[in-house]
Amino acid sequence: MHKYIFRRLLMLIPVIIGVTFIIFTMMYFTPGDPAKIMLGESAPHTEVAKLREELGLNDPFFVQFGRYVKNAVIHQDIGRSYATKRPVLEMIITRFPSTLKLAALGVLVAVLIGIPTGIISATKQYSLFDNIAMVIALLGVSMPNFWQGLMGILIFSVYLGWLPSSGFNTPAHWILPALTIGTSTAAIITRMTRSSMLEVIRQDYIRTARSKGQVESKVIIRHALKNALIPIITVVGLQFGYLLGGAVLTESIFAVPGVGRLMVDSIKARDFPVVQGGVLFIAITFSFVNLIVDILYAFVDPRIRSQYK
Amino acid sequence: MTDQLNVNMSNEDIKKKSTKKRSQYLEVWRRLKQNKSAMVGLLIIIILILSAILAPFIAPYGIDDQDLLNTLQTPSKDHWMGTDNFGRDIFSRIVYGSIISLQVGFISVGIAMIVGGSLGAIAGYYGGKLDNLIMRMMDILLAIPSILLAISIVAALGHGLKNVMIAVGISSIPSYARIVRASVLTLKDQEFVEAARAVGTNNTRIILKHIIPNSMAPIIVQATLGVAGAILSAAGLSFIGLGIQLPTPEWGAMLSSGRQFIRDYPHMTAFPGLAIMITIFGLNLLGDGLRDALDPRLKN
Amino acid sequence: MSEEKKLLEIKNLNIHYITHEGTVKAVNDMSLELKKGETLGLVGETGAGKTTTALGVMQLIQTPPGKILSGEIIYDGEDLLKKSQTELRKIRGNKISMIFQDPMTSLNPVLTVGEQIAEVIKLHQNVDNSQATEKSEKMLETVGIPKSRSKDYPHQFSGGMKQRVVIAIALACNPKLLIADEPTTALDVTIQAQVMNLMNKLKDEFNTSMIMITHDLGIVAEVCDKVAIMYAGHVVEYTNTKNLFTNPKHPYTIGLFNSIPNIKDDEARLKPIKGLMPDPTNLPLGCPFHPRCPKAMSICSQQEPCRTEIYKDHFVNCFLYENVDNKS
Amino acid sequence: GNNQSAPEGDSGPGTPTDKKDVLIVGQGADAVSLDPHATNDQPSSRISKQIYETLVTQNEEMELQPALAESWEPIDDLTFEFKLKQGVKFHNGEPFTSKDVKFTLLRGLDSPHIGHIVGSIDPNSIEIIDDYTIRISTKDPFAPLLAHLAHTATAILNEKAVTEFGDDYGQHPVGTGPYKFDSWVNGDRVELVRFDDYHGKAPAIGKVIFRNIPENTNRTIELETGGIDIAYEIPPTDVSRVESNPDLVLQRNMNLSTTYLGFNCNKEHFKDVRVRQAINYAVNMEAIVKSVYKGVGAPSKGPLGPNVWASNQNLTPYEFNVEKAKKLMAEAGYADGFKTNIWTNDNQQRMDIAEIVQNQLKAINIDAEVKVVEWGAFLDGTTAGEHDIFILGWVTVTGDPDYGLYPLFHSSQHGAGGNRSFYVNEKVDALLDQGRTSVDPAVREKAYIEVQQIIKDEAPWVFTWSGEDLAGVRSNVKGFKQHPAGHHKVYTVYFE
Amino acid sequence: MSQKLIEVKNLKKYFNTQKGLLHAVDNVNFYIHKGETLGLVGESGCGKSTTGRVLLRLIEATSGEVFFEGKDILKLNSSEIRELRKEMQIVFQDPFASLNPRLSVSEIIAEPLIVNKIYKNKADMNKKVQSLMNTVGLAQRLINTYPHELDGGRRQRIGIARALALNPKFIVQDEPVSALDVSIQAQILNLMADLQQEFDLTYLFISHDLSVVKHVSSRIAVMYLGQIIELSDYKSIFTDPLHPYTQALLSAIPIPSLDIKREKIILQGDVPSPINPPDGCRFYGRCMHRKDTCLTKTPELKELHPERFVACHFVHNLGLVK
Ligand SMILES: Nc1ncnc2c1ncn2[C@@H]1O[C@H](COP(=O)(O)OP(=O)(O)OP(=O)(O)O)[C@@H](O)[C@H]1O
Ligand SMILES: Nc1ncnc2c1ncn2[C@@H]1O[C@H](COP(=O)(O)OP(=O)(O)OP(=O)(O)O)[C@@H](O)[C@H]1O
Ligand SMILES: [Mg+2]
Ligand SMILES: [Mg+2]
Repeated sequence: MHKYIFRRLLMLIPVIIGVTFIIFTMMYFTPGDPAKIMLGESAPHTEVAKLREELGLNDPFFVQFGRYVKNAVIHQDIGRSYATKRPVLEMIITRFPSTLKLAALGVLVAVLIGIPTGIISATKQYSLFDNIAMVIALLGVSMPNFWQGLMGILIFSVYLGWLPSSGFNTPAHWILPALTIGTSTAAIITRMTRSSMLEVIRQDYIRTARSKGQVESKVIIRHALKNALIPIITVVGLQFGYLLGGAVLTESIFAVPGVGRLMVDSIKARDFPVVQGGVLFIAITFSFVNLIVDILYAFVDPRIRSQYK
Repeated sequence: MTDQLNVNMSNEDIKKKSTKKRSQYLEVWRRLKQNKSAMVGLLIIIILILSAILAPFIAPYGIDDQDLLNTLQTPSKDHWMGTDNFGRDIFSRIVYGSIISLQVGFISVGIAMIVGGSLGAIAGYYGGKLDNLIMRMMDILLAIPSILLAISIVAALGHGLKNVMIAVGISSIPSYARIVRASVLTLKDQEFVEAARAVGTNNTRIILKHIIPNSMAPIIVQATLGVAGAILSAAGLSFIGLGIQLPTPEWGAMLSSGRQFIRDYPHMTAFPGLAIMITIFGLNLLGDGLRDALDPRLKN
Repeated sequence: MSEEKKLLEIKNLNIHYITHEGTVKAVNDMSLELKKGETLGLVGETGAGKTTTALGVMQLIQTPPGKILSGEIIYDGEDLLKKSQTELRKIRGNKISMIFQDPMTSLNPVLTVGEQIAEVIKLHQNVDNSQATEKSEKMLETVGIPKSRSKDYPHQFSGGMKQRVVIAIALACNPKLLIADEPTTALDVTIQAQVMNLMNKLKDEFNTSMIMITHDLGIVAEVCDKVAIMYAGHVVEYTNTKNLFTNPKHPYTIGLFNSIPNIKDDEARLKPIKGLMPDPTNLPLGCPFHPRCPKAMSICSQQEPCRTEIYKDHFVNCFLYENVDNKS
Repeated sequence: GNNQSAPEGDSGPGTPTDKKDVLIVGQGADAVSLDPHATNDQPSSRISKQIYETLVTQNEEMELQPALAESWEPIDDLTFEFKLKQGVKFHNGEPFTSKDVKFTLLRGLDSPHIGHIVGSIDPNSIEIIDDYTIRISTKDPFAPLLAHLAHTATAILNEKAVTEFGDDYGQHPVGTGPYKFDSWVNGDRVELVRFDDYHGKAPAIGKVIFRNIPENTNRTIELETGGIDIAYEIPPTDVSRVESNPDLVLQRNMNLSTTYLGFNCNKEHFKDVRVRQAINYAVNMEAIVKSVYKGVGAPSKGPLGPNVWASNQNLTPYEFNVEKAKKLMAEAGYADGFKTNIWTNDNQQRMDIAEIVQNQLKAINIDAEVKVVEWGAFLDGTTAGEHDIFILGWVTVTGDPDYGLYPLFHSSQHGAGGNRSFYVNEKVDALLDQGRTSVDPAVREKAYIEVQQIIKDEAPWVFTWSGEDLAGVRSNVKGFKQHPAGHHKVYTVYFE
Repeated sequence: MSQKLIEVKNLKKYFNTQKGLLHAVDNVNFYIHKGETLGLVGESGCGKSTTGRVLLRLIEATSGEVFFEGKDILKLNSSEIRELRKEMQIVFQDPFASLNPRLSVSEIIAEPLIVNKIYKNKADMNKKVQSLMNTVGLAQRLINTYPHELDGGRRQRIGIARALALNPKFIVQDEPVSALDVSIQAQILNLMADLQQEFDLTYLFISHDLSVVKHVSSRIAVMYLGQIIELSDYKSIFTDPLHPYTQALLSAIPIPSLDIKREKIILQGDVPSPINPPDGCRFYGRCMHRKDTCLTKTPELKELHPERFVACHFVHNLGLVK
């Protein structure tokens, strides 16, 4: 297992190098001059040139890239934001807890809604419950997130006055954003749970369990669910990974100081170091989530467990 | 010499079968037809496509008939869905918008499917280093936030339908590559592929003729769902100001420009929101139905 | 046949699968009986309805699409079809057990084999966890697997061992009736021999009655006391093993024997049954075998033959024998 | 440090508050840096304003008033002498002296961010007379110097603090202002606390929080639900909602900003003044502003907003007259119109304007394509002159016409400098130079009035909209007044 | 009968797997006479299919030589292999999996003709397809049907027609009937015997069903864990099996007859893993005659009598040989 984890982490290296290079190239060739953006519409040429010099933007591409890699590798320094002058790492790390909380809560909501609904839907395939659950789930997927968020604010903050409308520092603040993310993710999880369960309950070993005289609820929970869990874990992990990259729209609607908005703002401001660092961070968290998902597989499925040895 | 008898036997049987459906796709269609919700989905999509084609005949007004004296009217007889902040008829814009949204959906999925599909097929079929290289590239692409991709593309190529489609398309390449690769991996060891090789078929033909057609099922499903996703992504891009050229009536852009009026004039967001929802709903119903119809194990 | 006590009696059983493609008449008007300690072979080609019969007895037919239309399944004097789910659950795995065709898929991949055996013990016997574990380990040893492996998962076992685990599950509660659905088809010959050997031993040890489902007449010859030959959902011939092998009567049975390459003598050509199994959703009128039957008569395509007892304990569903005097 | 503040006013509606000692202000973006030399954005300035002080300041009527400098007098055309206030302390305990002033100005001169504010000062001539007297000279005569020294970008820093924090100074600001920096949750909020050693009148409220609430609608909602006490930049659509709410007060003040539609005078079609005028006639700006801004602000009468000094509000605007426009187009040889484009960034109001203008130009056969261009690319493109027509805004922060005209119309400022219409007019150049260098206000005023007339006639722009600041304030908040430059003081605020 | 069409020498095929090197085929030697059928039997996973595939170069051998009409086909380049495909063909076990479900019957049968550009015009090709269908007993009416509409027996006929399309000399039959019901199996076996006669074909017939192999083969090779342990004419294998494994295998077949009551040899244990197999005799663990030597020394396949090969150290000592 340790070896396996180590190998996986090793595989991160080419991805990190690739991501770094590609982002660097992309940012370099994307129109929009960080100096001009920072100085705004009123900046004289001389000042722009001065700032470009200061930021090292006048150097050729490979010199800039080389400098970045050198600093990152030798000094473990991924630079400071052009705009705020803060260390990039610090900026990301201060933003990350909100994003993590939002992602975790959203996924939690989604799992709590999605898995039971999916199970019931599958065991009662084509029943009224199944149909209604599927329609609701589909509506959940279909509703644009930002719209749902705004509606949530209007209903729960403005008309009912139950919940605060924005910000993210007390549990009351977490509810709406988590629900916004949770419901749309729940839809995906419901559907995955349902189809995965449907597949599993047709398996021979479920028939074996029934032939032992096992009660239906136990057949479902003990025998079917655990087998159906792999694809469910996969989507949960995938969604969680995406959310860790920042749910930009939800973040901006609820004024959550998360990674997603930092990224968008930095991209718009051509704050290269932050973008670069942010993408790396996201790539790495994503890989970690994948790794955790794979380790979870091993917990759930002994066949996979034995492969990792 | 051979047991000719067999051939003549159960003729009725064969006749019945051969007058039945010819291809597997027809078989799938037959199964799909029995799925009511999939048919509802299909109906929605057909209506959308029709309204997209017939927009000039359906829409009572043009897309950019501004009337600054009659802005933000709530739904009425003249304007079924009211007017927007420029006094334009929202219903007409939604009808015209279906062309745009469907275009965004289908073309960006098309881009992703062709590029991603080819990469996935190559990676899966040839395996080894090439596979590793392509899939690591996909990992990298996956790591790049789609918004960054979109901003870069939009910044480089400008706003507009085409570029939004490219942006959305590129960012979903990896998922198609993965799906195709996975199904190619299972297919390439199938005996019929080996049989093709045994009679001298070359790799290109094997991929094109024997593997791709058989991996269509998951791709089709992913594509229907992907069209929905693409429409939502485009709407999301509009929301952060990276949408489509004005005054093109793209639903996402309509939704996001109505956002400032959401409290007083919710109809400005409600109708485009609803249009998006219904479309995606339809596509999802269809996609789910296709998944069931294409998967013989789920058949009963 | 009726002096001894009957353990199981199937009377006029009809099971259909109702699907979009049409209705599959999987089991038609089936009547069979089984005494204590006896082994009944159920033989037939793919789709003949063997598994459906077995699942019918277990009351495990997937509904929908399956449906038991009519008939009685009398076990120990009581009709299983009239029992509630709760009552049935007490019987399943306890009094009647089933071994499924494919050991590779019959075991739950995420539970240890020990857990899977212990489960059935806990369900039907009043034991606590540790006793159940102990019993399950004993059961493993009974089927020739060291108890140290009870904490292993199915994928760590070979096919033969898995099938032995399945047998252990089936026999864990000393069932009175064991239904084995092609228990060795998925196994290699030498392994098959091991497993069959084991089953015979255990059957004798526990004095279990058995329904052995197979398409292999060789296995029938080895283990069965009597045999029902099935074709397209119908029992076409039903007799004891000796009669079947020495004096097969139904044209289908005869065709089956002729189709098998003979390991003893050389023959240049096989004599196959012509044609194919009929479409299960669209069985021919009359005798289902008549389109393939070398001795078909005109009546065969019009009427269904009835069960005829041509000798004592030798039943055939065929017009060739309907008018023959029973005693002759 | 945000935990202790949470129960006080931020935990949503319904939290009982005994004695309110926290003021929460919502604005649309987070500060970038609290180092005045490292940035020049409004959200940062709004916070810096509470932390720092400048030598002189402008009150809400844009009148110059003493701040850290008690008095000043011109020594010659180039030089001012400032007498500094004594007994002023920085937040880190250091005393404020003329050394800090010199240090600050030199540092500012080095920074590219505020070059346009301090650029005129001659770095070699900053002369410390004694601890509380300092002379500052410009390279050339520069009339608006005092107004520039009132800009938050010239706020006085403490040398020790700056060197101590180095690169991190932006997160550890030290000023002489009434509030001192307490904490900053990146992307979310900046918290300030009362500075007890403040040399002026101590603020009534102990703590101020600036929250970042990017969605306009949400800021209003937060204000309504009591989540914040003051909301900056209330969107036009919420005006009536805030006004009609008895718990809220809407403060409306014309500010120093203007929005305009500019022509790229280098482009074939727009070299011809008749075409520019034709478009001025063809566009119904009155209606556009009404529809886009919903009665907020006012249609612009000229290049400068009404409260900029020497703004010429007597220009006769181009009336909406399609016939006249058509005639001019025909005269210019474009009776059949032409194809052009309108660049805007993704600002909602500007996009709206573009959309309507595009529609209205159809009447004179101009087929304009709206190009919504992402901000970075917009700056690049307009600097390089790739655009035909563009929509942009300007804030004359200093309230001095030099700041509001020179960069935009002087031919030396083409492209990045601000003159994105690539307008050239020698007369204008001369008058702008005169306005900049002359110390006589009357001479200056005359020059500027004339320049504005020329600009109106030559029509490099379609004057569009003079901005108005809308701040929503909860009715128990008193003592708040908006500043035309946008950086409102909150240290005068108290609760009732 | 004496001309060798195929000769295999020291053939090895190892697969790299996660757990180690899998010795699927390990040093196999045999030859096939022109016009005969060599049966290859053995338990699941013993390397039968791999052997067949390596012969056709559908997978590449690890080492060894395969002579087809005297030339070593393992040394051919890819264009020469294409030529070879016309001479050597294969029929697969699973008549469902081996047919592309998206192609119609005629397309499947025409595939070899198309890719090898046998016919210039379509009409000729269609004629050939029709005649092939006739040959294998498929009605013309089925020309446009798809595999899933047909039963297993007909599907297998399609597979056979495809194999015959290029007029091969040699066909590997990889368990062509094991997926079929007995009554259909007999039809296909008869068909293959007829075709062999008509076209003078040589077969390598792979199966795990001994009675089928016996019925079709002239000589039979028994494989165990990647190695051939006995090879002989079909009669002697059954009347006089030499290798302990062959003996056990034969005794294990259930015979559908009540007359013969045999003593069954029940082996202990399972087939060991082919991954990194130990030195020595691979049957050691299950053999009832095992001795210490078997553990260290790998028995060679030796020709005891002409055409009678066995790989066991103790054939003589055990008194197994008459
Ligand atoms: N769940 C089901 N839905 C529809 N039809 C079914 C179902 N299960 C079985 N059948 C049909 O019922 C008939 C009898 O099937 P059954 O499984 O009992 O046959 P069998 O004799 O066990 O065959 P095999 O030897 O292949 O196991 C077949 O035609 C089969 O296709
Ligand atoms: N592509 C492959 N990669 C790795 N291992 C393989 C591959 N193909 C076959 N093997 C392994 O090689 C061994 C021999 O396989 P092969 O298919 O030749 O056996 P077989 O005798 O044909 O068995 P069966 O009767 O099950 O068809 C098996 O252990 C199998 O798992
Ligand atoms: Mg069965
Ligand atoms: Mg094989």
